[in-house]
Amino acid sequence: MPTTLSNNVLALLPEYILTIVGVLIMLGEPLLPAGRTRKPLGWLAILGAIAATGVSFWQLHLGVMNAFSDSIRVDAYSIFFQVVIGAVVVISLLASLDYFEGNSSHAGEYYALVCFGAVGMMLMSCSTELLMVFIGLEISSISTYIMAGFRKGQGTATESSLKYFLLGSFATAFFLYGIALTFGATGSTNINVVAAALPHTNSPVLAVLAIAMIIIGIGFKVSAAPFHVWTPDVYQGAPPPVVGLMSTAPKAAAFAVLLRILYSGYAIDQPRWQILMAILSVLSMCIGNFGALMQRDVKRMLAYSSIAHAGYLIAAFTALPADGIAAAAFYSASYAAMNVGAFIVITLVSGYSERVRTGDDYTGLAQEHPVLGAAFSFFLLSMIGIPFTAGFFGKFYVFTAVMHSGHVKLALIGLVNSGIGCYYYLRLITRIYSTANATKSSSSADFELAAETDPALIAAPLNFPMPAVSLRIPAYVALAAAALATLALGIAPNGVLRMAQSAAIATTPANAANQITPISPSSTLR
Amino acid sequence: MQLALFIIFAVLCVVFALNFLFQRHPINSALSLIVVMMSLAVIYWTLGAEFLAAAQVIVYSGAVMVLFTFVIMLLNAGEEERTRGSKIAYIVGIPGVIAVFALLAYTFVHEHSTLGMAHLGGHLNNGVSNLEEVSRILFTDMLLPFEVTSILILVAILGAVVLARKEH
Amino acid sequence: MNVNPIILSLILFTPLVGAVVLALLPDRGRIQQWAALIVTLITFGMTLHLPAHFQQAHTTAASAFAFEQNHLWIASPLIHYHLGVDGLSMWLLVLSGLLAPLGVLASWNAITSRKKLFYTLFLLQQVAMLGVFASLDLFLYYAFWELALVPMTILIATFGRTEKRRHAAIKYFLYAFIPSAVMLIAVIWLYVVTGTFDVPRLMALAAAHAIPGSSTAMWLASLAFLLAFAVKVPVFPLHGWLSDAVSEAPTAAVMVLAGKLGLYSIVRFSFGIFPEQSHRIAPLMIALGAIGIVYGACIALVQNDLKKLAAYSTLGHLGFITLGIFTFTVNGLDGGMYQILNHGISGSAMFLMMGFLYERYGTYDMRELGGIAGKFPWLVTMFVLTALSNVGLPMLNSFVGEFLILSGTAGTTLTAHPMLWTTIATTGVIFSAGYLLTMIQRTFYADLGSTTAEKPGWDMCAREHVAMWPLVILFLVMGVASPLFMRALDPIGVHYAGYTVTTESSPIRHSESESYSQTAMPKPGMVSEYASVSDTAQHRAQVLAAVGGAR
Amino acid sequence: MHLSDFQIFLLLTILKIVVVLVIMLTSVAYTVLLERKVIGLIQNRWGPSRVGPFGLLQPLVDGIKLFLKEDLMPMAVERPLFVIAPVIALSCALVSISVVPFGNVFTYRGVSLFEISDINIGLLVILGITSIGVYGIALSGWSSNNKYSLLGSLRASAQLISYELALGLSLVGVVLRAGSLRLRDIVDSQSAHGALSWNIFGGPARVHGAGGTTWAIVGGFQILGFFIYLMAAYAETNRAPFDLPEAESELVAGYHTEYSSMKFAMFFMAEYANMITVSCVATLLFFGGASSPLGHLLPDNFGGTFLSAIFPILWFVFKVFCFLFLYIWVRSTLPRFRYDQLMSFGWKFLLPAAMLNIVLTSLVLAFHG
Amino acid sequence: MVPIYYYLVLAAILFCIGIGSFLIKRNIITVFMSIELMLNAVNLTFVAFAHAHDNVHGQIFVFFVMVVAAAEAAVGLAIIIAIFRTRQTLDVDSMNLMKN
Repeated sequence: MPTTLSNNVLALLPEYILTIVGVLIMLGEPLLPAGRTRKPLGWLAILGAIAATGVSFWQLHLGVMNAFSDSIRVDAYSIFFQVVIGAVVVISLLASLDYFEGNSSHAGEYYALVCFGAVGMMLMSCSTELLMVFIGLEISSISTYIMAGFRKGQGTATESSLKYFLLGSFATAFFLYGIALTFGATGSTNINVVAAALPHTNSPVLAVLAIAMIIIGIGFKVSAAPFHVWTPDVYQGAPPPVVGLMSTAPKAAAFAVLLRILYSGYAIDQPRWQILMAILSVLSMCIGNFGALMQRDVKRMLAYSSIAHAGYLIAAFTALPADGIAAAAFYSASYAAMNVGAFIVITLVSGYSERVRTGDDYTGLAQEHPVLGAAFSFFLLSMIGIPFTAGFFGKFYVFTAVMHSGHVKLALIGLVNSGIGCYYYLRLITRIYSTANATKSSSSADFELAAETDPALIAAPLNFPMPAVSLRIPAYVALAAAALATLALGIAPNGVLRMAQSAAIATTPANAANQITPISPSSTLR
Repeated sequence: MQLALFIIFAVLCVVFALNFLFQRHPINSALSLIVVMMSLAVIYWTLGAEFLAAAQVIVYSGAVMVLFTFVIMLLNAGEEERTRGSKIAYIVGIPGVIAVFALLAYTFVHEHSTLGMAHLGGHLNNGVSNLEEVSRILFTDMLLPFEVTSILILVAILGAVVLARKEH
Repeated sequence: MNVNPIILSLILFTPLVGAVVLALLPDRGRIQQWAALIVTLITFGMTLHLPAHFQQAHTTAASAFAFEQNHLWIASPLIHYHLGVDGLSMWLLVLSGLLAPLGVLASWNAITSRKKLFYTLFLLQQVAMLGVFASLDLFLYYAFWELALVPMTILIATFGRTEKRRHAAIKYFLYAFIPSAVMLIAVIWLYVVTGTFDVPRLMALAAAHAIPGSSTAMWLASLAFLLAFAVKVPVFPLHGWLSDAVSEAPTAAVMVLAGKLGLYSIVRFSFGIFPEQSHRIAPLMIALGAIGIVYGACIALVQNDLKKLAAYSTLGHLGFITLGIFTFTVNGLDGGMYQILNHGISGSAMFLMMGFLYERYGTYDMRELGGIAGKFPWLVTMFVLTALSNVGLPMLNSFVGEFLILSGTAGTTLTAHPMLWTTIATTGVIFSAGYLLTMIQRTFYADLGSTTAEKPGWDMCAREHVAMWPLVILFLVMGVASPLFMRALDPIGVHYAGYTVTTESSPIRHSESESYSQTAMPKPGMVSEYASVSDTAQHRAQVLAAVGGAR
Repeated sequence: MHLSDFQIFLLLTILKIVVVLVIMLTSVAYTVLLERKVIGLIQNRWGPSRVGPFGLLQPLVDGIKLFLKEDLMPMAVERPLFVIAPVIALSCALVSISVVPFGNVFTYRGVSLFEISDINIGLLVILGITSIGVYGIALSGWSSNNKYSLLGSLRASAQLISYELALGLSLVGVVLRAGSLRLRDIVDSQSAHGALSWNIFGGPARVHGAGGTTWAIVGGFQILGFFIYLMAAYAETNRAPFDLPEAESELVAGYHTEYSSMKFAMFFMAEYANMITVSCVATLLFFGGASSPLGHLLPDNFGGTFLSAIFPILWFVFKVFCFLFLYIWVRSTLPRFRYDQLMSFGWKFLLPAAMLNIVLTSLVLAFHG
Repeated sequence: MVPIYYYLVLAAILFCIGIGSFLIKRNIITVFMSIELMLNAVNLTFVAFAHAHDNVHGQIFVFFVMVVAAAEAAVGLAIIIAIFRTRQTLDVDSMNLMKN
């Protein structure tokens, strides 16, 4: 019962569940005979993730919990991100159940890695101790590095894993340097203590440098330009369900961390980091959108698009605390919904060996698979920001927050960018809905292209049997869930919005909360 | 005494770090790095972090870098070539690096008065050991990170096994 | 049972539910067609409820809008699900309701494959259009406004006539989307300074000069609005997407492609929320409208392709309407609004007829047609009637609108040379008669064309009669019994025309004319100037102070 | 001449280093002889017997031979690394002895005489230096540019890394008991009751406490830890039965195939120096170091100041000698492991066993003080 | 007595050499090693600050960084081995399968 259990147990209950499930899967993997299906382990992971998400949601009733000598703070804010992460994990697991089936001899480890990675991300979102943040970040990063290279027979996959790994670790060093400077400026690595100590610090310049370093480090993780160089290659090479996961959940966690560090730790320096974030935002939006315009490969295009979306999200950092946090939280949820959905479609369309890669290959998708075509278009439309989708409301909310703090120029750049950005999404949508060109045999063309980009595919092109569609019901369930979430966040965002707003209030420092109230007529008119 | 130690080992660090940078053969780079790490261990010791000094030797020089040399030997990595890409890196990288360094150094020099001086062994030492304090905090304030690290290591083991194992 | 409070929601949701049902129904035989027809007919039936009960609802409702429905949708930011209609939007709803079944009938045989996709998107398109006309919340309106782009784009991309369809679709989307994105900034800005998305409230604030923004900001916001609308109309220099989209889009889509949405939005939002700025920019818009008339007509004269001709003729007609509404005279406004409806009907009829021709001969090229007048009397009769309606023959519908617009233009005080513009516009009428009659001549009366000689063709079948007769009847009814419709439109015209008129002669109050004269026409660079100003906290404080003062 | 404390410290330290080095190198030489003799005896032959009485001068002659031989440098080697590798190996082997306390505390002007330095993380220093020793082997194999050498050194590195874990973990029990990483403290913690209080053993002893004299359980019961340590240490020193890196039959001679003369001698000496270090550590950690097994049966100041300083050293040397003998005995008795056996033994048996040992020890300590 | 900032500047030098070699080096393993160098520089910063603040937390942070670096090294080298198996090269510039 809540009253009898200590906070140390209650606060981290979701993480405990996922850890236990991960360990169970690890133990189960060697027990299953070599040729047998790993699906039971997958289902176990899904159940665990659902349980963790549910428990995390339930924690909302327990109020704010501090645990482990204040290194953990479970409040509406952390729960919001944990639920997002949990949901993404559940959906990605559903989508990958059949993906690795028969293709990989160690699918069990994949499920375990997902669980552990989720633990890391959840810890990131609820930690107030930078050391804990760092370790959570590393857990999530390392597990995603591994997952990115899971199809190690393919040259592109290992390459993607390598690039992700090298640049991720590089970023980690910057992040750590930032923490070190924070420690130097304040003598502590606990965000609350840092916030309290900053006004009296003797070395404010160190603090500013620390912010810059931390922003660079996290900027890499969330693939904000100019720290985005890894993103296209990694997204292109990694297995699509993994990309769906790693482009959303770790990003949400990283944003959770960044929001917490900046808004509650470095609240006093907001004028300084706000400028940095504005620059980062503009760069990300522009580079993301213009980069995406030039891509042929769909995953690569979505990689650039994710850079652009990171830019929109970062724009929220220029807003006033309550607005900005709520907007960023909401946007990360909506981005998670649509991006995971898009990558589930790619998973289903391209299969394990990924012979469907470029936009050309998607021509006529709507004729062959009307559901997949419609779903893909829907997600892409959401990314454009068409009303009644998550993407639109997210963007709207972010830019309302931005305008609310008076940064009209930034909002203008952002929305014009989203206007430009619609071109490449639309190009794909129109391809999906046009009829496949009858003269070229689709599969052979795809194969040539795949061979051109991936020599490893020539060696064993047809060894991977495509599972029949009927076998992939879990993936379709996941797809439906993602689509529903995208729609729901666009049409009835009230619940999530309220959660995001309470999350924002939970993490804004008390003095700021008095000055700022959420966007509403009362605040603007009185 | 401390200044002498610092100067000797700082110079060692920098020289071998530069050697690391300019050596073409990975194994030479690795060895230079080991020297840097060992020198850092001494510097840690002069700053009163003897536990870290030992850990630095055991973990970094004794485990991590052994792993590196091991892999270099296993894969028989040869000398690296200077390619077009690296020229670009020179042109773009070096000014950037100098800028970063200038920024950092400026900040530190600017703040030097607030940072104070270092004493051999430090206040932490008090003639005995700060091991006790380190371990106490490790098992009280920092208990959770300590425990969670086990998950990290588990993940790393899992990953190493998954990635390095040959597919049947 | 009194359905007045929910009728608008019913109208909106019927096609939406229909679209879902269609998506679930199998794509076999004619199931999709029939289902779509039934849904659109039901919707049309319901829209007819509006004019039937408009007076009654209007007198009972306190506000200027009838059939209002207002629910809280999202608490923060404060967004309402607010529907309601006035005369203009009511008639536009009815018009959209009417055109939908006709569109289905037009596509009956034209669309042979992927029918499910077609009709689902068609219904979604209708939802979006109805939503645009019925929304009274700026956010809701914007949502529908942008949503309207999507089904149309996919329709063009999928069912376009030639290989250029994807190009045309993307062009259409980009043209409309980017200005809309800028408009969103203005929408958000309005919300930030006023704290509401509610259109009636915003209009009231505007009327009281109580929108707290600097005049530069207001100018930029109004321009953002106007630009988005003008592209959608399209007004003369912004019509780049029109001819491609029109010539690619299938008949049913092209019937609703241009005109209504943009013009309605100008009248409702540009005039409603930015009356002063609209007045200031009126001379430019009048000029553009007039140029558009002549330009469209001239280009149309030299076209060989029927669809292209129709596209430029559309441009001309829309220029007419732009001209009319920006005169800010009662006549001009009434005529303009009336002409929006007329153009919806006449233009659609034109496209329908062209679609029928295309079904028979598979071409829009006038050089290949010709010589079928004798063979198919019904076809030619209907076509000629439609063309005459478009030309603006007295007794037919367009005449009323065009006449009112011309008289309004002649009477406007917003431009220095009203008679010049009137003359130019009148020339346009003559031009339009020229190219339309040439078209009739070339298509039906000249020597037998290559295609018409080859393919047998047929006279109008029952389905086509069913599709055309309502329109033809409306030509006559609207031409003869215009007060029937005008009764609902007139108050709006009077309202806008009378907005700033303190004395009949001057539309701009003297007290304000001075400050206006200081506010020059905005330069392109002003966007950034404004933004940099607004970046400062000082500016924000000013805005807030102004807001506080306003309350 | 008047010397300051610091100068005394410096002089004495240098003196200690020189003395310890000389003793160490001599013992290395004679350990070799001992090995040859013992193995000879076990194999029913004489061993070296020609040079000097019982072949006692054999090591000297061997040394001279190695010293005077031509120093061959193969063409294809990586010269600097080839030269530096044996240096690393030998110096690491020799340095680790510097923290070992050979006898009881016996100070002259604040400088403890029977150990070179008394560092509060002495155990970690030994572990650290041992782990650095890997480089000697790894680099020698790689720089030789010879596939047998490379294979040998790869094997050796892998083996060393693997067994270092078990080795380190096996010592945790001892550290837990002593509550310190200083070797002197660890020795002190097991010197109260003679052999009974040694970490390896344990049993009832009379304890003089505040509440009078009572019987209590003393000692560490670290016999599991000890055996794990022993096995891991054998592997660490590449000694039989874990001497795969230099398996003559498979790899010619492993990593030092290409070495000759002094450089070879360095490896040779390093191996035996390592053996001595390992024996020292085993003595210190599990067998009470320099303390007598008799405990208080002999009075503390038995034999006056001088003898009471010498006796512990003798005890220490005796214990170390026993371990060295054990080394040789094992070598001559047990066959060599296969490589996969070696690895699975290390990872699947030693490591879990070491962890078990830690868990058990901490449980006992938690519940029993 | 040495000013703390000496240590910090030393750390900055090492960190920047790390960045530089990350960018310049062409062998994957060396690139990876430059990250280790950067981490070491950060560690030195931590230790120096811990000394300046007389606060042992900084040292604990370093301890964790070491653990993490070790874990990272294990995974990273596994990745490098995997890539060597498929590509037979360790040159960073040849990691360009995905450039369009």
